[in-house]
Amino acid sequence: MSETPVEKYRAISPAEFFYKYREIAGFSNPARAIYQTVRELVENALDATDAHGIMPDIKISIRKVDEIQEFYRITVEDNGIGIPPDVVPDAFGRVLFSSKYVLRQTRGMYGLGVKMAVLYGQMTTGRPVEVITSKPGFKRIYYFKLRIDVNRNEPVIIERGSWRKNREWHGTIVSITIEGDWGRAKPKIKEYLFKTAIVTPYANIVALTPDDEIIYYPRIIDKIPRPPLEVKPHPHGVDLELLKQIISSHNYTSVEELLIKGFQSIGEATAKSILQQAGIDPGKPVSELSDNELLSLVNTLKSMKDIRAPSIKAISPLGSDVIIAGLKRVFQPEFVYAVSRRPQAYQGHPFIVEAGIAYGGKTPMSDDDKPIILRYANKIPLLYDEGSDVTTMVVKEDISWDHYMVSFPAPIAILVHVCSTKIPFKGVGKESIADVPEVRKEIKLVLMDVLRELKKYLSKKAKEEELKKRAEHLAKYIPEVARGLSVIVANGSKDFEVKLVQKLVSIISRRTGIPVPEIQQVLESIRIGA
Amino acid sequence: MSETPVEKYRAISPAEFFYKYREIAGFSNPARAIYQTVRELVENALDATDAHGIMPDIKISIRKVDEIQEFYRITVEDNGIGIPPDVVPDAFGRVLFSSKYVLRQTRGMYGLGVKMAVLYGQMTTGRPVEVITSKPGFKRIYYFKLRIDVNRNEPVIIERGSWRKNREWHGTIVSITIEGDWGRAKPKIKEYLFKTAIVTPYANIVALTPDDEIIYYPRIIDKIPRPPLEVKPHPHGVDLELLKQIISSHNYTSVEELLIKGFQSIGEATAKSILQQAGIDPGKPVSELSDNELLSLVNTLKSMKDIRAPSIKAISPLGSDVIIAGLKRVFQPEFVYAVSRRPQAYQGHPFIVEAGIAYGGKTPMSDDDKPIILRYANKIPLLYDEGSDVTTMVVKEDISWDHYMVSFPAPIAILVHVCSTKIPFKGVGKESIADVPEVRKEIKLVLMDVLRELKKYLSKKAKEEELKKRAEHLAKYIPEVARGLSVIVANGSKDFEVKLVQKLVSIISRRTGIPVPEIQQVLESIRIGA
Amino acid sequence: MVSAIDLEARKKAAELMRKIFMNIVSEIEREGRPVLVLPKRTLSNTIYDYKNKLLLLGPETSKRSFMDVNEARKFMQTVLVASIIYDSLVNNEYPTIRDLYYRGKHSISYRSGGKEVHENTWEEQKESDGVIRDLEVYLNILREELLILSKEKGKVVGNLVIRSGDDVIDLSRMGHGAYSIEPTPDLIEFKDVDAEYILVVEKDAVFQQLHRYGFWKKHKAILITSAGQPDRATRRFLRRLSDEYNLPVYILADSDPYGFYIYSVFKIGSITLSYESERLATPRAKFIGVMMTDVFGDDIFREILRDKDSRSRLNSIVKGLDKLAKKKPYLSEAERRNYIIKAKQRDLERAVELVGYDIADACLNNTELKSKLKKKEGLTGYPWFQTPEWIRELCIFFRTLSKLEIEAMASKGLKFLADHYIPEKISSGDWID
Amino acid sequence: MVSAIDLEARKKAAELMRKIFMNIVSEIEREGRPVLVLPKRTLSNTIYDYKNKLLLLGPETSKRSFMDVNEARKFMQTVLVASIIYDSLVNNEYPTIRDLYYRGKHSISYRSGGKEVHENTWEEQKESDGVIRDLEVYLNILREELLILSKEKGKVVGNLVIRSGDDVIDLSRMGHGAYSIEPTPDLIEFKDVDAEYILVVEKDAVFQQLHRYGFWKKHKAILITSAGQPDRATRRFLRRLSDEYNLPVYILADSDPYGFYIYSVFKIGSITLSYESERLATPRAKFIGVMMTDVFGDDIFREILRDKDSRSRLNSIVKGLDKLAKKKPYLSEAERRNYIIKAKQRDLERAVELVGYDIADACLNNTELKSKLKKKEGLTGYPWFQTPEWIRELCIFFRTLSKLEIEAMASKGLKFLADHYIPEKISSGDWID
Repeated sequence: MSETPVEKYRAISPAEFFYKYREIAGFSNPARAIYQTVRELVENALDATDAHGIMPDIKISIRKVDEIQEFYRITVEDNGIGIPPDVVPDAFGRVLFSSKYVLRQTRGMYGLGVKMAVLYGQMTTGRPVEVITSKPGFKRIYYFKLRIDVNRNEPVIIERGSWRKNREWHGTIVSITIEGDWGRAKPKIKEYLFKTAIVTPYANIVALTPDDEIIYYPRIIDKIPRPPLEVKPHPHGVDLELLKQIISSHNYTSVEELLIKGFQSIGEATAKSILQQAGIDPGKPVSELSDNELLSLVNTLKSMKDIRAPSIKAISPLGSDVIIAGLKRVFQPEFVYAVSRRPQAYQGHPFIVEAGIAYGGKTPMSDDDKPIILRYANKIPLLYDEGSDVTTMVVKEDISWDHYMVSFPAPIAILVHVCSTKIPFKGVGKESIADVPEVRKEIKLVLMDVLRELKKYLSKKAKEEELKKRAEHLAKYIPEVARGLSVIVANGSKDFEVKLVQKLVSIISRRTGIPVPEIQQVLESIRIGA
Repeated sequence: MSETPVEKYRAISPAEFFYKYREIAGFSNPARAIYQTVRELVENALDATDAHGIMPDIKISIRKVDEIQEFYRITVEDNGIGIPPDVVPDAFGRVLFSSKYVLRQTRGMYGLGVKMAVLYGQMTTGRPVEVITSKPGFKRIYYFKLRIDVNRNEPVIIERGSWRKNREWHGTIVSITIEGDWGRAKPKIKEYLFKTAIVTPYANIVALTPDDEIIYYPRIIDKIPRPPLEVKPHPHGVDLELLKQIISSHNYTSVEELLIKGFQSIGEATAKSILQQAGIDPGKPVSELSDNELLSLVNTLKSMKDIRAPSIKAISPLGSDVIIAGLKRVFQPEFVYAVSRRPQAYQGHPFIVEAGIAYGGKTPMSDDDKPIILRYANKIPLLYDEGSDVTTMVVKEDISWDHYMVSFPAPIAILVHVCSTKIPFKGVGKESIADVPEVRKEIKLVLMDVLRELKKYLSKKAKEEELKKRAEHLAKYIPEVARGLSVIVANGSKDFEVKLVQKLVSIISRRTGIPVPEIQQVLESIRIGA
Repeated sequence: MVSAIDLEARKKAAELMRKIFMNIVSEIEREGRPVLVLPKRTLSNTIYDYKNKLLLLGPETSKRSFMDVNEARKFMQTVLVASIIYDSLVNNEYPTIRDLYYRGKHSISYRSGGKEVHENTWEEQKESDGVIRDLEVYLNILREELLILSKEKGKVVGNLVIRSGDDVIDLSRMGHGAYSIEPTPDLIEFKDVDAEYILVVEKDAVFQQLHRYGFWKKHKAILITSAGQPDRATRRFLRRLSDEYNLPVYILADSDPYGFYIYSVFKIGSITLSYESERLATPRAKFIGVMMTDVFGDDIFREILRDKDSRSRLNSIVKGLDKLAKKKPYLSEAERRNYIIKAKQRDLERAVELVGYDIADACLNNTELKSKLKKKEGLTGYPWFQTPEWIRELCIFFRTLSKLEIEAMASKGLKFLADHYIPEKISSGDWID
Repeated sequence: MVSAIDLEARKKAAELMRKIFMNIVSEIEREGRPVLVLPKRTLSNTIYDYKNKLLLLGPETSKRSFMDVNEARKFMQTVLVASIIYDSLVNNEYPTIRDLYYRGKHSISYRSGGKEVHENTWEEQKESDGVIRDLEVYLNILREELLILSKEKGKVVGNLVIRSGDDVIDLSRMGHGAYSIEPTPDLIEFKDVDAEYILVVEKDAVFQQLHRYGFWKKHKAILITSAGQPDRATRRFLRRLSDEYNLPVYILADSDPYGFYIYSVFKIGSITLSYESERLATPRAKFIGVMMTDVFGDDIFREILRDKDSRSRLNSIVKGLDKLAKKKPYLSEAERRNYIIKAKQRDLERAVELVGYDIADACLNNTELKSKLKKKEGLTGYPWFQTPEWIRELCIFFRTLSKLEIEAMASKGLKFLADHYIPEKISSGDWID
């Protein structure tokens, strides 16, 4: 037997874990890291503004801050609700601390994002994160310089301070310095900002790049989507562990109360019917529920028919006005249309699918087999894995484009937005939506909605053109027919030919209702080649 | 402005986080969950045995335990080193507690696996994990029933006990009950066991499935790969955060001592040269290092040339004997060969590439464009994403198969094993290895090694056959030539034809050295068709 | 320098054209609806006359109104091509259909929405060819009678004296060469024939061999070759010769669906060009070989009939399969092995076209090919192949997936082919009608 | 029934074969090395004789030893095919090359390592055809003289009386039809010719038109068509007729690289079949049209020469480009537009084959096609196309990427073609030699 090591067991902090396995959050290399950092900060900025009814003003700056090394300082400023000063250290310096762990639609990945950026910064450049923030109504502006103690998963405050406000300013400014690869990240970051701009036409977004380029998307609409609200869990989305958590975090006396107060969509009657089916006494104290009873309760909740659909307060669709404004902002299309479907649910999660369509104008030509597809999940653009996204499947398999008078390539862009308290992402990367039948069906229906409108537009346009061409299509053949007939029956006599031309003009006019002068006009323009 | 929600910040425990985002660890649905659970337990069992020089005996049982619901109890027993009873609760009930957070080659994903299975079990079936374990030399066997307190990320001991050993037994038996989808998971689980059996010919593996099928791979070799040992970090793999961790977890007085004792591959001379280059006084107390000095030190360490390659003690290759035995065990090939390359390093991580080849026998026919590819990373079979794996690229792009006398389809399987303290996986799923130049080059070289041997074998075989055929190839045309010439010059006289045959036999024999009887024998077997 | 016969033919054709197109002109002059009404050249308007073994155009007509946007272009094209042909007739030209394409092709330009639009009278010869066909049915005349020439592959030798143009030609005095048939066979006058039958050989090389061997002299035959797919002139020549002298006609072609198809073209014509059939087809033509049963005998077919399922499916299509005369093969097992060629996918598809999908499905036992043929399901085949004799031939083909060229018969010896195979088959009536 | 001429030819050929193969037999009898030595039929052993304008086989030989495993099969095949031909000669058979393939194809079975191995004497006709070619050079005789027949497309009419077989035939008395040339033209005897030149027309349909129009009577010409790519008999017929009566030969073909290639086959032959050239080629043949300069005039070429780079590259290949006589086009701008067809990739590749890559590269200005042609780099073209006249033609082709069919000239009017274009070009010497 060879030398054997002793097993050394140890616990590591969440910060250390994510530091070790940073690829989980997308920080796998300098190019991805800079892209991910911009994204996290922009999405936090939007969540701090539009989710609270504030018209966003977002300023982004990416600057190279070291002459030799590829160190970039990324600063994002918003005019949002700010962060309470007592929360700032944890919000930026403690992994698994977030405002996003509630049942409500938010942007962002697992609530990890900004902390991962801070960790990545301190491991590559050693520079701390800097935060300036103030809430509306506060008299002072607060300033922090922080790093994360990886072993303890605790914020370390390096510097803090505050000053009085001179003007009514509120919002947050975050600066993080990381090692990045701007050259490789640039196209993705620009694509990200472009696609974000489409769904935030109510936001001013300005970005300054290391190449000294200014990217500016001015606000063009004054309407903000309704913000999402936190809701209780829906019975269809429950599992055993979740049920136990609900029980342990509240003081419900009876099982009946647990059901009515702990969940949405359950009233007294429903609660009774559930408990009867699960074989549990409604008055039974929660604490006395056996494991088997809990399991039975979960199964009954999950499979209960006739329950109200999940509340949609928690989700925040863009709305057709916003989508239309967004598409206009970037494509100035000749035709644009958008639709929000009514809410639906899958596995206890409410969701809404919306779509927009842009045709013509500055909309670029699509590929040979499908339109330009702009995919969004909870207002976040999806940039990767288009091929495996359910929207792509619907576009390629479920829609008869011919039927809508569309043949590719065409100057068509479609936008599809799925919003939900839980998006059925495919894979950990969260870059494409899985083929869930309920979602697929809605995407198909919403696309059919917008395409019906497109078809109306296209067929009206086609009809007008067709009418104009009718006269031409008949008149253009008159000279040839007259000449030919004259050759056969009159030795090619020119006089006879002229006579036939006049007769044919008058026949056409009489039979089709096209006025003689219009036919004559075409006739005069005709030239017969050799 | 519409109603806006109040931001509720809260911290969640690692257990709660991974419970919420279980797809990160591969527990995305019941089919994946049962596969992942089997895999985690089998890999822990192997780590507890072969990594400690013990010939593994692994028993796996998957049983359906509920008549209506798809609940499966997965039990895996090993004869390994066991787990100290005081560690058991944390090892199974605390997320981010593991023996795998050291610099040493282990199987498994992020050290999360078994806890995820426990979490998944308690959320779907509510059943606790059961653990029976004893270490070698212990007098008693210990028994635990555990669940995880998700909010606190703490084990909850439901039951515990111990009894005296009747016989010298050591090892661990773990049972977890989860909701699964055996029907869909079955082919993947069988493939996993098959591929695991190939690289563990020194293990007895027996599995009992819900279909009452017994899968049995008996041990066929008594040799175990050298176990991996923990090592210190290599300078090329350092980053700022890691450096700070090394400093804070030890009491090094001077920077020089930090370098020599905190890292592998640094002696006194190297330490001095590093510090000179970084512009730091070797005697400077560690605690007095400024942020800029730390950054400069990291950069110098990372870019330092002429440093000893990373130690390979931490990695554990299979060795050619094990690979050959494994390939024989499943394919009974007519030719088999294997090679372990010498260690190499990428980004401060040592790695070894090994390959084996099996030809003929029961090796199945390959595809039309490549051999059967068996991919392994740190002894774990990679089952998904073959198309994007670097080995597949090498096989398709870097190897001229013609040169090795191979044309597909062919009964050829190649096995490639990459082992390292850090495998450069592509994506979070850890199912394929990325195209890292250093690794690609080694894979190419090792495949060329084994293919050279295959070519020798194939060309020897071909040469023997060629010699035998020479006589045939000349003799077979004699009758036709004799007949034809007789027609032209002798009116087809049979006598003349016979005479020519004799003359031609004797000419061939004289010119080529093939004995007359051998030519005659061929001649007699010839039949001329119509 | 042009023959008197040609001049007369021109005059006749020009008059016909003028007469018919005058109707259109009159309609225009009285401001009516200028419409061309012509028999529909579609499959659905094709009728197979079982009694006379002819394809006929049915009663359906199609109208081309100059008033209809979708038909105006075709109307124009028809007048255009007619005017060029008329012009050629009166100017002693001999256009080919390719010439007509070139002569008629020109651009028509006009302004539309401020832009100059160019349109060509036609783009491809396919288009002008279709219009010429329309004109043939519209005028009820063959294009050859309009003095439209085409390339001509057909050759003939034998005891036959003809007048062509201003010459009288003795086709038994062609030496080793042959007489190449003219593109306008209706202008030929048959002066004297001394033959018992006409043998049509698909392949030129086999024609050369039989000719050189003196076959036609020895067996009192007229020897014709189409050198592959027969062209219109060869078909018309054969039809006239056999009609006017009441001569039996035997077709010798490869034993494969293409050979069968060539026989079919001679005998009936193309189902999509049925309007030609009445004048170009030779309904009395018989397929003398090479038959599948000459190669394999009839054992294979008997075996197919022993299968209950196949038997009942075949019987549901045609009666009398059991009453077929026994057939011995002309080839030995070993010869067969060397001469047979594996059928290709397109042979198979051609065979299904001839005899219909159901028979293929009943006789094929290669499952892979069977599934490939699925797409042909619904094809019913040509009525004249729905006879017990032909079904036997095709069933053997489907079962063996083999074909055989005439050359293979010649390889057995030219004597065999010329003095044994052909005469014996003719004298014993071993052909398919 | 077989002609006396044939019987004599058979006797001569059989004797030659016996004599030559006796050498091999003697070698075997004295137990030496049975080896066939024959001129190499490779490109590298092909010599172009600039003076006589002929392709000749060079001095290299290849050996086929029966002792060599790699050559034994070819040796066997050569003896096999020779024995079948010999057998046919003495038995009055007229095999085709397809017959020879069938007759020689059989299996050779033997036991090897306990298993029965089957090998066929050959698999495809390509194989036996190659062996027949070997035999032709080995015996230094044309296959036609071995009484091997083939299909034959060539036709002829004109003031020409021939003896073929036992008949004397007047080719001016063929009516609207024509005389189809026999496959063994060496056995023809020319009795009487009254013509000033021979016009060879690539396309059968154009031949029919000119014939019908009375062209050959009016212009005292012999009219021949090859109906596409000329076969061997047509080529041999033309060669003999022009040689024996010292008649000029003009080739009329499409104005495209395929038309030029057909001219080239008549004049010189195929570079890969150079052994045929000495007897089948007609070096005096001239390309009368349709020339690119007939279509476009020479403005385009002058423009190319104005480009310094193109000019110097072309001059480095051939001298005298500046001294070319001026050329006026025969087509108007409008006619050109309607008649011209766009060249395809394979036209382009054929053109490069004729004239070489360097000239294509100097004259093409379509960059996309240029890059597609890159793979042809290194092709040097045929020596007989490396003349100023031909380079002008091909340069215009490369620059315009256009082609034109003879039919287009006929479309301008058969009168134009027959009474203007052809006579004018002949009388003014407007051809390419």
